[in-house]
Amino acid sequence: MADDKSKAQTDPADALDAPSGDGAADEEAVTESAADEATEPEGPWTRQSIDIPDGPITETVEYNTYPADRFSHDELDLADDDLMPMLRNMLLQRRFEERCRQMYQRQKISGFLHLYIGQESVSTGSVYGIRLGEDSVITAYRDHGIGLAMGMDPGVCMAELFGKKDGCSRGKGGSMHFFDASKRMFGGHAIVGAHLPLGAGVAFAHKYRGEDNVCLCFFGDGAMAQGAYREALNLAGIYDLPIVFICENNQYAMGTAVDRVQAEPDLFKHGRSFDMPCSLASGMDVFSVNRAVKDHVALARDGQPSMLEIRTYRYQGHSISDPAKYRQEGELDARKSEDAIVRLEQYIVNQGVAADSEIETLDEEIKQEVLDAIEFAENSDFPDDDAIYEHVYAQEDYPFIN
Amino acid sequence: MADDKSKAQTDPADALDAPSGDGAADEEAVTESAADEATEPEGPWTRQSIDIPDGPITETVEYNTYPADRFSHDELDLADDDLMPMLRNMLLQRRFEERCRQMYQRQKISGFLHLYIGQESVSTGSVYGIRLGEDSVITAYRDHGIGLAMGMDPGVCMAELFGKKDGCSRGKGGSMHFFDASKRMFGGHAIVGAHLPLGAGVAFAHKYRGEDNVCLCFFGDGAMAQGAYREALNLAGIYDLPIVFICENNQYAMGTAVDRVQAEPDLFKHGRSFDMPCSLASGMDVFSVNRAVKDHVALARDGQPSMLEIRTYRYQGHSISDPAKYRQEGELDARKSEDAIVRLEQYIVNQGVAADSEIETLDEEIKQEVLDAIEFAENSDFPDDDAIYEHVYAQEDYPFIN
Amino acid sequence: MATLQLREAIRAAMTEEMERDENVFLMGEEVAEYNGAYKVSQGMLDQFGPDRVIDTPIAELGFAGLGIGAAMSGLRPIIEFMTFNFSYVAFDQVVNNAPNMRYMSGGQFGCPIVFRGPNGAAGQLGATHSNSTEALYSNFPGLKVIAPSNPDDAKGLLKSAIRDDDPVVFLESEQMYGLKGEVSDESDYLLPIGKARIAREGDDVTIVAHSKSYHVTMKAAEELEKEGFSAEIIDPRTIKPLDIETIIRSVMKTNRLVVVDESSPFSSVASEVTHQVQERAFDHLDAPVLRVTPPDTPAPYAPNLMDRYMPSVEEIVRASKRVMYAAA
Amino acid sequence: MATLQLREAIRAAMTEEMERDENVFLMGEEVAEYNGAYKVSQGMLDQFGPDRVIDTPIAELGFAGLGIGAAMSGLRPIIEFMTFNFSYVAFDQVVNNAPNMRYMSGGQFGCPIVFRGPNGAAGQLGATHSNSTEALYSNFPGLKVIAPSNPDDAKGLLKSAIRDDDPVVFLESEQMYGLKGEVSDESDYLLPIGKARIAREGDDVTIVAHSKSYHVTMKAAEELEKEGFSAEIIDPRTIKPLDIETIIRSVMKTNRLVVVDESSPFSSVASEVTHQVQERAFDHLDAPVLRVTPPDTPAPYAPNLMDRYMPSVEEIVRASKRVMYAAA
Ligand SMILES: Cc1ncc(C[n+]2csc(CCOP(=O)(O)OP(=O)(O)O)c2C)c(N)n1
Ligand SMILES: Cc1ncc(C[n+]2csc(CCOP(=O)(O)OP(=O)(O)O)c2C)c(N)n1
Ligand SMILES: [Mg+2]
Ligand SMILES: [Mg+2]
Repeated sequence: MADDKSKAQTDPADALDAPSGDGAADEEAVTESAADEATEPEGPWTRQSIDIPDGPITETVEYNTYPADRFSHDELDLADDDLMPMLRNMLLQRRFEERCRQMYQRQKISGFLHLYIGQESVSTGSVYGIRLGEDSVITAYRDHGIGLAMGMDPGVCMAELFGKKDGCSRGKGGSMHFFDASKRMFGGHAIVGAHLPLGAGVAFAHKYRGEDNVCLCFFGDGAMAQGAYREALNLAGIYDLPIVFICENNQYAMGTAVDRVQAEPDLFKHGRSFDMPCSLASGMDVFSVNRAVKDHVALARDGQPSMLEIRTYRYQGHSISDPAKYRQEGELDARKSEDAIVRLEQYIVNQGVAADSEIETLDEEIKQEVLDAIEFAENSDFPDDDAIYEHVYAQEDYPFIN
Repeated sequence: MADDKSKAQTDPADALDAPSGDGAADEEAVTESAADEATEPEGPWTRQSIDIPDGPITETVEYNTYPADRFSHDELDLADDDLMPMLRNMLLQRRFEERCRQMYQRQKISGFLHLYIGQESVSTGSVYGIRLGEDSVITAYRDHGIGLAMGMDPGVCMAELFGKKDGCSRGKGGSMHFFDASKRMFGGHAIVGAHLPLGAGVAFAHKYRGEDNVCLCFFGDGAMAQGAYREALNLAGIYDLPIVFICENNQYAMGTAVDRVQAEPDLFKHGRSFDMPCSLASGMDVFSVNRAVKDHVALARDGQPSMLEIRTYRYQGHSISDPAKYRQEGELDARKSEDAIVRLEQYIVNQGVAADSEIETLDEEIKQEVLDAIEFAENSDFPDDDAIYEHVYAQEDYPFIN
Repeated sequence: MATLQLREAIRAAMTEEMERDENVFLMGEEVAEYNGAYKVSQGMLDQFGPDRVIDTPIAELGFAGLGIGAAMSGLRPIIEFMTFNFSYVAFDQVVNNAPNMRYMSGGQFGCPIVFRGPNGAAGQLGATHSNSTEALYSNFPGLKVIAPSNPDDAKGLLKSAIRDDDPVVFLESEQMYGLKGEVSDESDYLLPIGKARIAREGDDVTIVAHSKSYHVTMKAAEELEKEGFSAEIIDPRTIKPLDIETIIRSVMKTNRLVVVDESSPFSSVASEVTHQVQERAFDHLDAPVLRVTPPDTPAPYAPNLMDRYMPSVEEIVRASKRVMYAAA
Repeated sequence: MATLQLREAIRAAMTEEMERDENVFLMGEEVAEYNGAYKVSQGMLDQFGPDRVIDTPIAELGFAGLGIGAAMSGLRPIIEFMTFNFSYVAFDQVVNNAPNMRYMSGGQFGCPIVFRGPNGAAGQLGATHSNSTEALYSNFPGLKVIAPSNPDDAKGLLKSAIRDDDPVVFLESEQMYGLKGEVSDESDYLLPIGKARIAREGDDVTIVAHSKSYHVTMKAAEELEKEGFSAEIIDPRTIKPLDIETIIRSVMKTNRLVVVDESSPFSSVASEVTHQVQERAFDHLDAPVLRVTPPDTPAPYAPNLMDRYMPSVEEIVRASKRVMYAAA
């Protein structure tokens, strides 16, 4: 990481690189001074002191930031040729979900449907920061975006939404439960906060096996209120797990603004309670996300878990049935004016990598791909009735009652 | 609070008094600047910004400390006449528990028995910092000390340990479940961490009723690993509950040293994730505890919840069956050499408030009181067999099956 | 009699009790500003203000526990779980704290709290979002469990639950929130906890069914009627304590019993009804007690599988005929 | 045959499986440095090192979930709950994550994990510390539940559980950890999950009892024997899937059934056994199925009340005589 030394002076990567693996906090741990000595005998006992220092104890912490419009693609080791695929990756998510809404209205899709529109920079920027297929990803129920960004087949995804047997979860999971083992996409989880410990477990498995792969664990601002957040981060901290906890802070959990329900609404700071490096990135610029994720992934590969907050925004309601009346007037438009897809398109044109017309052609292609996905889903069958008993247990002859 | 302006220069109370109610952190909340304007319209929407500032964000936080040997009794508004009762309060706990151990060996007491010996300054210092009977207290299973410090009758407490009908919980709770509604002692709770939200609820009730009472919520270092900690503190933070969260950090949870299982072993700092004032006090000096609790209680009465870590030490094993082999050699003796009871005794003698002989007399009195308690417990009956069906429901004619 | 939706009846019960007793408050996710995820608490923030209708973070363990502490202090919290699936992250609070406080304190601290919200599968939401919790909560001494099937019962029982001095788990049904029904106009309408309702009289078979299953069962009774069988339908309304007397009386008449329960079957309320009935009316049973429940599998997403999953009219008819030894 | 304590048999099972398969690891509170709160894992840290025998903070939800994520990744975690009372703070992970992953992912992700530890009341520990969890966990599709009564079964079944590709809840008993018994010397001793054991043959009454209750029941059988009644005792060993065939065969012989279960009775495993038996062997039952369980109250502390609380020899004898219509 941080190969390019020509970046702006406050290179976040450098700060994250601090050898303590500890953001840049002045160490103030109140421990026995003996603990620092190399001669300290090994044992399960405490290194803490009961001698309380004269106060107050002062601590200064630094948090890296990744604002929008700060990084150019070559600073990110992205070639010119990477830009159109990156745009395609983002556009596919948006076009796919625009059709999802329509398919829901046509009752092809049922259950809950949570759209990711507006947040595509997070998925795409992240996927461009990992080794796809080797590193692992786990997320919450707003999972179409990351699934598609990871290269899951749009037809198979749409078939899942239709509840068809060719769906990525064989029609058993639905919108909230996209899984793809081959891509190391660990789902799609619908109990808020409950997948954070799972993410720690996936990272644990990487470490246990001696691989140098990492896990990206995504969750919403709302999930941060769950106790599971504390337990997962602490475990990652004490076991030095290769994981990046990524809060996609779109500022709302259903109708609840983050600053109404978090005593400390600067969510990135919460990682400090686990002695982790913490940063804040803009989700309005895929490059900012990508830089931040790359830096944090590098930490993870070194065995340093960390906390990354990405400020983003969802344009739609929480789910398809939410009119989103809780927003302030003008809020949505203000956020949309910072749209990450538009930003990338403009960047591509400004850099002379592609012309407007090429982008339009790309968009048309993608729209067709989504139509093809719908057709695939339409033509797929519903699962056989017996499928209800399949995939409950691995055991073939499990004696079901009833 | 902080009436006495003659204290040492780094008066912790003053720092806690900071009008932001926020330790002394430089505010760095990444919010829309509009949020600061008085003209901001009311509404459920977010005040957060998606404009990420150029980094790094630097934050400086101050934590107050309350070291041992720093406070004199008059600085704490304690009269000379308060000192012997304070000593009595601490000694009673110790003598009571020394007999508990014996009674357990004689099989008068069963189940789990967790002794508080070594931590008496925490209970006594705290009780001297609240309005007993109006303010509320809730704690974990290591609850004899605080119960006695609050003035629960030693005979009734011993009867509970014996499982007798005159016990404070009518023989239904045992060692881990001391309750006294009349003293607003809300228990005695044995699932680690699970009573922290209850404490928040007790504080909530105080606030809901418009009383200016507060709740002290005690828990161990081990409890801080539970997600419940996060949820309780965050709720207290957003609802401005009158509560002090007091971690009795005796450095071990059973055999597990706190620094082995907390990624950030400076536990007092964890309150920062809830934007709370945080302090660290010595549990080896009852005056330090008392000053700290008084300062934090004052905050709570002003609607500012806070986090207080008290470094203390348990001399016995975790429970009666634990040989405590996890300690480092010499550790226990080193801690004992700082014993808070001995410290107070010396202080009393040095101040000329009482002579050694008077202290000895007091001790003999207390020992007799404990023997009387045992006799009371012996003479009390076991509950009637029918008591098994009592206190399950308030409803008199509940139709039990079986 | 006014005609109310189930959600309106629940709201009316909460509103009346909050007007009557200022110790009652409502707390949960989205209950205030959003007017309720399923609009149950619509308008209540406006009426009672933010001190009594309180939005929470997504922290079920925390706010369930907060409610318990408040209840121990003498308040009467109504804790809304957005759905009871989410009560699992608060499980320890609901089952190990709320119902044990009175006992462990030797009667000093009660816990007058209501945990309420939608229970059971509500369409194609997947396995983690389709839990029926009545078997679990009824296993715990110290709790009461109520699961009404209509607006009138919901109102009368919720008011009683709020006034009850012990913790009550009050199970609603998302798919029934829009269901309309006549609700008593009585000025202070209370129904007793622990009393079943004979919803339909009949002679040939007794069918016990609560909540959503009750409605499927009523349809099954019509089908059976067409074939000449007369089913007696008992809606227990309260799961715990169970009004076993009423069920037994009916079985003594019909000599046959089917239990419909949309929970997973193993160690379920349906099993419990069977046990109690055969223990107390063994000689009156002319056939084994049968239950109609989902299969013992997680809930699927695909629409055809989900149809198959839920107890159906056909299954109830078939089970009823089996206990009547009637040709299928 | 070696004579082992229950804790040693469990340790032997874990040790053998960890030697055999490096994907197996043990995680929980105090399992490593402290050698186990109840010394079950004694010496395992020394043998396998801190990467495979792992101490945790008091964070059951967290480390249960971590185990599930690791299992989805192909490892085979053994998660020790210090007692199953504490599994309630991890409840959502155990019941809503572990058993649903295979289903919701359409078979892509399995969850080969064992949750184990002591279950049930263990003396005078009070209500929150005396929970028997078999009713709860057996209600959930996707889980298997095992509750052995002796060292041999514990060893053979735990080894099978660790190799099972699905989540298993393995319920031990603190009060039985010191119980000694013969354990097979077979080099790789596996017992099949889902097979009951006829522990004692008899003709007059069938008694089903698992874990600690099994031992009380064996004593009751001796008492009955003295009075001339011959009881057949079945230890189901596995609660889910339940070996109902074996129970039914026995009931067909004795025509009477008593179920002993130290869990709270309402919606319990005992209720389930009743339901399944009467459904399938209705015509063979000469008396109602009776159950012997604690009263439907929280567990008390006082020694006399606690004695009263637990299923006793007398209660089992009395219930057995009742189903035999024998004079009390
Ligand atoms: C434990 C739990 N409680 C409540 C819910 C209902 N619920 C589903 S999504 C959601 C909001 C989550 O918000 P956030 O984490 O910010 O994610 P976003 O929807 O913004 O992507 C809620 C409350 C749930 N699924 N799980
Ligand atoms: C949820 C839960 N997990 C585990 C336990 C078992 N247990 C009882 S006390 C204890 C240690 C608690 O340590 P700490 O919080 O530091 O309190 P201390 O004993 O030091 O006073 C443990 C692990 C429990 N009671 N509850
Ligand atoms: Mg959000
Ligand atoms: Mg401790």
